[in-house]
Amino acid sequence: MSFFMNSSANQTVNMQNMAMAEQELDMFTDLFNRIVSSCHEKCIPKTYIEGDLNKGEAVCIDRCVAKFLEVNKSVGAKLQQISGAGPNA
Amino acid sequence: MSFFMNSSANQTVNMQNMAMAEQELDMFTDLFNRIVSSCHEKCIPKTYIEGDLNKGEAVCIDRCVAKFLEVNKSVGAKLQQISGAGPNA
Amino acid sequence: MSFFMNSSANQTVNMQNMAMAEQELDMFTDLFNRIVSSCHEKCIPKTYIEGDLNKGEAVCIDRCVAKFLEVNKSVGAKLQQISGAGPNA
Amino acid sequence: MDFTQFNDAERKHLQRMMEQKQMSDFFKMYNTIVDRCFNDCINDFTSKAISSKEASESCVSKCMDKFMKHAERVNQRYAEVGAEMMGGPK
Amino acid sequence: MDFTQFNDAERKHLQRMMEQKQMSDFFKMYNTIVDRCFNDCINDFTSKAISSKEASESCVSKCMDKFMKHAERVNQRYAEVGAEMMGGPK
Amino acid sequence: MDFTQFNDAERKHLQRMMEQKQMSDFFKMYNTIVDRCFNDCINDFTSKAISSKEASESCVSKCMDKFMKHAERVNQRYAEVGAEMMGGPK
Repeated sequence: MSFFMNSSANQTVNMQNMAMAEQELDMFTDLFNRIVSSCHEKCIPKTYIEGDLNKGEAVCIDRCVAKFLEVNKSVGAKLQQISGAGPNA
Repeated sequence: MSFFMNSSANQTVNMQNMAMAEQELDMFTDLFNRIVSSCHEKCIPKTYIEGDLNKGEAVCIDRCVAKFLEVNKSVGAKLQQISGAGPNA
Repeated sequence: MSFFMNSSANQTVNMQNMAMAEQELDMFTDLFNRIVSSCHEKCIPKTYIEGDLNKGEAVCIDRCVAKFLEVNKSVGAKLQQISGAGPNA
Repeated sequence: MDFTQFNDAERKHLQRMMEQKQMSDFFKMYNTIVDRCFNDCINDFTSKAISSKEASESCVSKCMDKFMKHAERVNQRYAEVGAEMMGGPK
Repeated sequence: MDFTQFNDAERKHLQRMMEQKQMSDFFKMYNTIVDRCFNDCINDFTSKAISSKEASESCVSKCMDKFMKHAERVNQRYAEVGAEMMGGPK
Repeated sequence: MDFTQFNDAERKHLQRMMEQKQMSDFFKMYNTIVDRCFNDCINDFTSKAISSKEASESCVSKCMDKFMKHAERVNQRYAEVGAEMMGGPK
């Protein structure tokens, strides 16, 4: 029921895998949006004196993204340790 | 158009009811996530001295959930009173 | 593949256009929800002395919506200028 | 959105879609009100008995009334200003 | 939700849907924990070397543990109080 | 995501899905910028005439420029660090 034949290629499309791939993709998009939002909060002052990123902001963003992904990694490791089946991050 | 026959059981699946059930389910999930977020904000200090919930936090969470659901109930009652057709909460 | 015949009217439904229309609709709903939230934050004090909007709040809301949509307009203009293909807002 | 670009079948399709979204939009607004009024009105978790029950209920009740009037007003302005700004006369 | 209103085929349909949502709910909760613990624990971006790495890791680790216990407890109360409040005995 | 696990038909399916998501992601980012720059720049609702129109427009304009450069930089780092961290060499 969750398989169908692709007429052009005669290959089956596993709809369940497609749904899982879509959810994984959505998770990465959600993660990206959260990083954009959190690092904007942490690194960009709300007084907009110039439209460009200055040196300090740029450096802050780089570290912020790296640290966010590190937290992501340790949470992932712990969740996998607990549940035995976390996302493969 | 929004009905189809289930081959195994010869029962019709009312797709419109399925869509409504899905929306109701999504609403309860959204409600749960909001309670988790709001009660974390209200009950858990941002200084993480220990990984366990202490007595005070646990009690706060219990009351927080109860009070959140009470607010949910009174809003629901009022909405039903106004619109005559709120969600069955 | 993304077209199908509508049995009643013998008209084709372009599913890709339908998906785009749905996304556009979702965008306007999201925009509306953000205005409700932002203008509530800016115009409604958290001390609820009365259930009605007073004059000051009402005026604030009117200006808030207008200014929000103006920001929406200038961001849209700039995005279109940059990408050459922003949303038609 | 400019509906004149769609044929009858497509318009019917879109209308069904919008009807379905209406309910989920209602649910979302409902949860938003609960969330907002809980967070603005309920800040005392020291007692189980909702000691100041009347007070908090009254706050919740006013908060809810005000939120709905607020959203209603935003909706009016959104329709007016939005129509003027985005669509404009053709 | 009252499942007695649905026939077998519909229940099967709903169950499949709920299984699929479980994974996306898990993903969402996972990102929520990361977001929350990052924002509560990581506030120093002056050095590239995570100078206070141990300290921040320890904060993140405790934050994560606490969040999960928190969500678990909310889930228990939500089930209890919610059942009592919304459904009630039939 | 490891695309080698999918066959051609599936890859085509996923690509179509990603193309469709691109537009909704764009819309979401667009609304996020408007929301952020409105909230950071517009705080005066005492006059109807946008008295400080030039000033606020300039703030909105800079806010928008900066946000896009910010998101672009996050995107670069996300791709680099993420690839390094999550995928790693096989």
